[in-house]
Amino acid sequence: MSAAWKNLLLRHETILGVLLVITLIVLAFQSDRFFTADNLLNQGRLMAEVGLVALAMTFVIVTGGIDLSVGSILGLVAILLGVFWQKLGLPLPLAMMLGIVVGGVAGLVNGLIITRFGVPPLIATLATLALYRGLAEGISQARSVRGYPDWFFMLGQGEFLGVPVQLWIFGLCAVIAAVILGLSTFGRATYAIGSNAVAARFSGLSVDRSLLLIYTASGLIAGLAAVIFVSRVSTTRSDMGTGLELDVITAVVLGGTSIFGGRGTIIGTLLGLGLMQALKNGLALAGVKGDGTIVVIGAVLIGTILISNIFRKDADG
Amino acid sequence: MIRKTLFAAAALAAMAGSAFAASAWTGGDDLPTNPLACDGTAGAAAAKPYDGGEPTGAPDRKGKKITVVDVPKLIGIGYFNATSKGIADAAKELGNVDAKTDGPTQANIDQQITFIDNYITSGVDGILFAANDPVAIAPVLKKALSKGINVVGYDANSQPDARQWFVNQAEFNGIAKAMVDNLAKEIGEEGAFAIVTSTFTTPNQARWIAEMAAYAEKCHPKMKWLETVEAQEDNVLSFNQATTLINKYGDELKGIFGMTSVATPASAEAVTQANKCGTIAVVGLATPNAMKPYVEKDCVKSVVLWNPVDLGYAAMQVLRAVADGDLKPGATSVKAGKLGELQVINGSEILLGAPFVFSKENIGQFDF
Amino acid sequence: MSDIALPVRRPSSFARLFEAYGQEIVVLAAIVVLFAIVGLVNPRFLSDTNLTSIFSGNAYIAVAAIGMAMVIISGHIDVSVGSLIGVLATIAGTLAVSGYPIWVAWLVPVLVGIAINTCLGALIAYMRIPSIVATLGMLSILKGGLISATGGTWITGMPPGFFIAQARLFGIPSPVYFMVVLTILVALWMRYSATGRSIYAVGGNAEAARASGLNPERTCVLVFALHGFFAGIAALLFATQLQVIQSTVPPNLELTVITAAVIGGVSILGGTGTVIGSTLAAILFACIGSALIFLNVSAYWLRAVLGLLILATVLADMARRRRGLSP
Amino acid sequence: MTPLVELTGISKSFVGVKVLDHVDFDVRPGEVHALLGENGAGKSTLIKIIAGVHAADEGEIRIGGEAMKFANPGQAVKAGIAIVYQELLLFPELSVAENIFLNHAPRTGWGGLDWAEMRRKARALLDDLESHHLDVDTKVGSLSVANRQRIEIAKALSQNARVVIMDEPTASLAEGDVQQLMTIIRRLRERGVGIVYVSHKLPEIFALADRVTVLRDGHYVGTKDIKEVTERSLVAMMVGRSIDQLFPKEDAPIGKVLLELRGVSHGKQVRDVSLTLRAGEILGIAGLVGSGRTETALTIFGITPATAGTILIDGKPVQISSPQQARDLGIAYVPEDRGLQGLVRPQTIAENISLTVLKKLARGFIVDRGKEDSLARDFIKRLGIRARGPGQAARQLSGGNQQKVVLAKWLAAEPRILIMDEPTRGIDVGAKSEIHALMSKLAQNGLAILMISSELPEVLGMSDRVLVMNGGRIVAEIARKDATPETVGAAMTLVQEREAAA
Repeated sequence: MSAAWKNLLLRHETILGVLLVITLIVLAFQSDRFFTADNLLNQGRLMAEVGLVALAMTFVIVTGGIDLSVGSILGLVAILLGVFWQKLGLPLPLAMMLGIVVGGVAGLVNGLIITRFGVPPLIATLATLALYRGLAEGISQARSVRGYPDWFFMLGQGEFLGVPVQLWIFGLCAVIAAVILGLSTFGRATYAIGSNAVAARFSGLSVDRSLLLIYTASGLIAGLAAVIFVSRVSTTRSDMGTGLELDVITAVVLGGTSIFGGRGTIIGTLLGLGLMQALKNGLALAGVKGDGTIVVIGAVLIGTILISNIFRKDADG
Repeated sequence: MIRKTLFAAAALAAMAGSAFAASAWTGGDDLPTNPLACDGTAGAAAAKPYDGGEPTGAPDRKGKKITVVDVPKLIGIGYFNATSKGIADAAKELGNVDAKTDGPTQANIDQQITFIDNYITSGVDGILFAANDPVAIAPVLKKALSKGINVVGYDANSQPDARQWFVNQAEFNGIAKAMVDNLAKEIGEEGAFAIVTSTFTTPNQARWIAEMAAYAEKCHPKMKWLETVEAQEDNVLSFNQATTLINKYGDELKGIFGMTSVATPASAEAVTQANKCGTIAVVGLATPNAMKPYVEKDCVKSVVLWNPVDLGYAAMQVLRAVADGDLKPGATSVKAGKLGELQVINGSEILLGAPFVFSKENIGQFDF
Repeated sequence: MSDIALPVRRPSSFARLFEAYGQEIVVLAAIVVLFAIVGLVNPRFLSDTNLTSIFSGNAYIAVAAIGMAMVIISGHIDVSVGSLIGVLATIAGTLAVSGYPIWVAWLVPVLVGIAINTCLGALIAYMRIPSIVATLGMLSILKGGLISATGGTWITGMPPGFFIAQARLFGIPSPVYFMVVLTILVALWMRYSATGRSIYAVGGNAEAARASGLNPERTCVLVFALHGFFAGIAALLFATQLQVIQSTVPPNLELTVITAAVIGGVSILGGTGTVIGSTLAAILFACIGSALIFLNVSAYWLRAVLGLLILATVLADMARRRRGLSP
Repeated sequence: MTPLVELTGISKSFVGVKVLDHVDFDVRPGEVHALLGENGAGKSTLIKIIAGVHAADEGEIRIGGEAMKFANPGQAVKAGIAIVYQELLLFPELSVAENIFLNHAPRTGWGGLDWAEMRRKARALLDDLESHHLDVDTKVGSLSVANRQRIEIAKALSQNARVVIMDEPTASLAEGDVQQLMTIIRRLRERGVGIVYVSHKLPEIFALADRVTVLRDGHYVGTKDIKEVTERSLVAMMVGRSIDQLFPKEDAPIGKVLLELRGVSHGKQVRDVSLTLRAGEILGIAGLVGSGRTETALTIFGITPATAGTILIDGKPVQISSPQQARDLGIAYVPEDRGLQGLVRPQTIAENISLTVLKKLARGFIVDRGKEDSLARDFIKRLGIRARGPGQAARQLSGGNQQKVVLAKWLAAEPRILIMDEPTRGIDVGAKSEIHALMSKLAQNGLAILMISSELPEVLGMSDRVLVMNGGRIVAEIARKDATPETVGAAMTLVQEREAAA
């Protein structure tokens, strides 16, 4: 077996892919309702928001950073969407755009705190996690906004060619993200920054600008996810997206992105997402309760990274 | 450029914030209120036609064994443990129901929706739910109906057309009246009080607070509301918040409303540890077991609650009746096992009864 | 050439103190200012009952933050501490209710905390799993496992002697003693003992520490074991504060504990910080929580204000460090 | 006389690759034993085996005549072996005294640390090393490299080391500090300490060593008394071939002025620097570490933009406030710290080389992998980079080849002005001469090269002109024909003495 083949086989993504296939087979045997197009599409609908945010989070973690504030940004944008539309009387499409823009601004603020003041991303976004959620609560005054027009629900509840609309959006974003991270100059710069930010800067890459862009994108995507979320659940509440960041980070890390930066792929993140959602859904269908599922996901997270570490140790020597 | 954007965003946020008018008491919602008469005479409730939904293509389940899943707002708190127990009791009694409870560990709409969605796929015959958000949960419940699943709510309602029936533990205005009347009795018509709630976004609590504000204004206009604080569903935080209220207002504070089964015992504990038993009254919603130590020590005189075990029991009975085809739109009452005949109100709601006030005399008889 | 004695610049003692304990001083100053302002607005804020509740009601956070500070100083992080405290509190309550002697109910959770976190530390040290990943997994396992095991039933009816956190000595509640004594002991230990210094060394530069004959893996396991000990004590204070134990995971506790450690000056990059800072920060949080109610800050905006304050502290710290860098 | 440490027949393999093959080595009391070899020859592995970091697969280690096996570095320390690493392993947040006594601090009766004793002993050790100016309570993070090295040596002495291993101790020291270090080493030798001295710098070895052992590709080549060898014969032993000229600067036509600095300043590190650099010229900058050499380069390269003065390219004033701008103006900078500033070590050779020209390699915004690959292949051939291929990770290469990758990265950007900061630091002799040859060729092709180096022979051998910096200023300009170790050295130290006297 050639070294290249061996390398490919021992990649985290390959291990994860095999694990995912095994999981799918086992779960399919556990419940005959699991492996149906209907169920799988529906699971896609449910994971679209986490998935979208995970795409941007992959970039963030590849640079060696982290963004804990995404769940709060989602809540803030959801609230503002409702407020812009209902209280300020803006047309709904404009309110949607504005909401997403606010998400981008929130991400930009994260980026500015991190690049301009040199605050470690974990701390910076820990602070904005509280701040953005607080703004959402303060602005909403705990009121929810309801009664959106029917066309708006197309985004979160509708279908296009038999596939949930948000799955199309997610798929499109995933392809774009995969191309950018894997093939583009910007992706290259992202990896270089995550592996060695100083060397990247000394090579004439604009490190700060790249980081700003990535954190802004993370906010924008969280904003987009918020709009889809509101459309899916037909209402706006300030506690939306609570704890989202942990799900997202779990998926990304499960997907083989190194928390220290420099390593990770969109394919890996997609596999990680798939495995997580398959476990949640499949175990529920197989009769395991929600709390048991949480335990399994935690164990799978540790186990996968452990296996991957052991293989990598062998490969590196 | 960046600065301008930020400034614009801040301005926009401020505008948005001020766009909301403040309601009477912090923590209430902005839906219309319907306070009961001060003397307790029942208002003339206009008879409403059935406004619930109907499952499509439901098979004939009469007398057949059915699987039912109960998805409460969250699992792991005393209140929903009690409803879950009631559901299990009823299932056992009926003998032809296979019921289980499963749900999120935090009161999170998204997770609750995911749970229900998974159970629809797994092919249950009936779903019982307590909604974290009446609107957000509607699409997934409608989906359940469209798959021929019987859907019945309890504790916290959804939009009426998204489920068949809702078992109402007590009407909001009824709870509000019981709470405010009991506190007024203890602290007098001019006493000042504060509220400890879970979060301002929890629909039931927000509804109660709004109804309480309306009722107090109508019937006890001189009572003084001081402040509402949030304490999640967290024991120690509730205790700390209540303690801070006691410290802040000193002698001015005469009473505390606990709006959740977590906040009420924690507030009682705070009063006990501050040695204010007898000077600060605690009235609230709570389960009897958690309140026994305080009621027995005379620190808390009245605990308002329906019996959540009965609530779960009734919900299960109603679901069985619907599945059997015994409860049809337009019915005015339903048989609910040991609870007897329950009344239908508001078109598609089934009333459990008037809220129950636990006191030192009767609290020992309950164990949940 | 070495005859020329170079003048040694000896900075003033305050400058030295500030260099060594800058963040601690900032946090302490924030507490003092807060007390002054809120005390002026509403003197009841300074009443002994309120001070007592500020200090004792949140002491468990400070105790947990001691362990967290050590973990972060050693270059790791633990996001599972909230779940661990929930599990340990439940164990304590269950044992007490089941009729075991009270000292067993006190001791076992601490031992279990040490055991669980020792495993966690071993996983991180010897299996090379990044601590955030390992503890993220542990968070799920503990949280899910707790609910599976207990179904979320509340625990009541513990024997009266169990409530250690409600005991008072000279009018001061016992949690305050726990907080103060543990903080001072650990601060001294970290500052002056060989093992304590090795934690800073490992967190500052693990490879260098290894080459100096220290054993970073063992240090990591030790730190997590100690962290488990403090989580156990925190769980005891948490469990015995009230008559009822909620056998669930306290929401967002891990974030509060991490934030306390970090605001207290413990660098997330490892190698710096003190537990005095983390305890002061925990007290600051308790003060802010109480002060916002006293200042009639609209409850809706409470969390936003808290977030702003955290951000301000972090930025002030960054500014101070920058100034420290340039000569 | 029994050797302090004696190794016989030591072999060691990593993942099937033999890095040491039956190597013998010994250190006697009171001698400096130099260990020589190109990078990858196995020097680091050998000293790590002595220090107990690695265990040998085969062979025997005797300490003071007794066979020993070290399971960890701690045991080696106990046996009296201390190592001063190339990358100094100190803890920036701990004080000087703590760093010295980490892990073996004096204890009080009840087991706590005896801080007073620790500070007193640290003081005594530092005084012994003529380092009276170091305060034992300062945090190490604020000290210079030379001072940190003294602390490492003090640390070794504090452990009663009988054998001190020094891995490239002068790699990051300026000339003056090197002299002081040598004084310290000679003093240790007088006390009977055995010293293992690993260095690439032949003059130092001739100045210090008593014996020298040469390794090549993991094989033991031989141990010689220093009096038996010459520079040339040592190099021949190391590379297995003879190198005729170490610093082969060839004449190149000097063209027009490409870069000019007029009164450029940045903070206190760069003060009023004026210089000109012409096409085809190699301009050497000599000076001590901290004299402002690297800082000037960083200012030209836009990392620390100038706060005063003008930079002119082709006679036109330009603003350079970021490395991107510098690159776009045709300036390249091969940095001092290869590992930190030069390479993205986990990435492949191709990915490293393409970093500066990503935009040019891209079709639209997608990187053209084919072009990238052929670019890397081209440079691997042109610069003689010894690697499996463009897909090999940069971290797996030897120091010299890593440096070539960094150089390739910047040559890919087709610069007209090349700044090279310590171009051959920590590189073996063979690769060093290759890089020097490359520099000559580049100059001949019309590139203007600004070279910063701490090695005087390199500065003298390669430069057309030499600038000497001190205290952020240029204090002397010396033409090639006048540049001798004496003139340049005098310019560097004269000022220092003047400042010290002031």
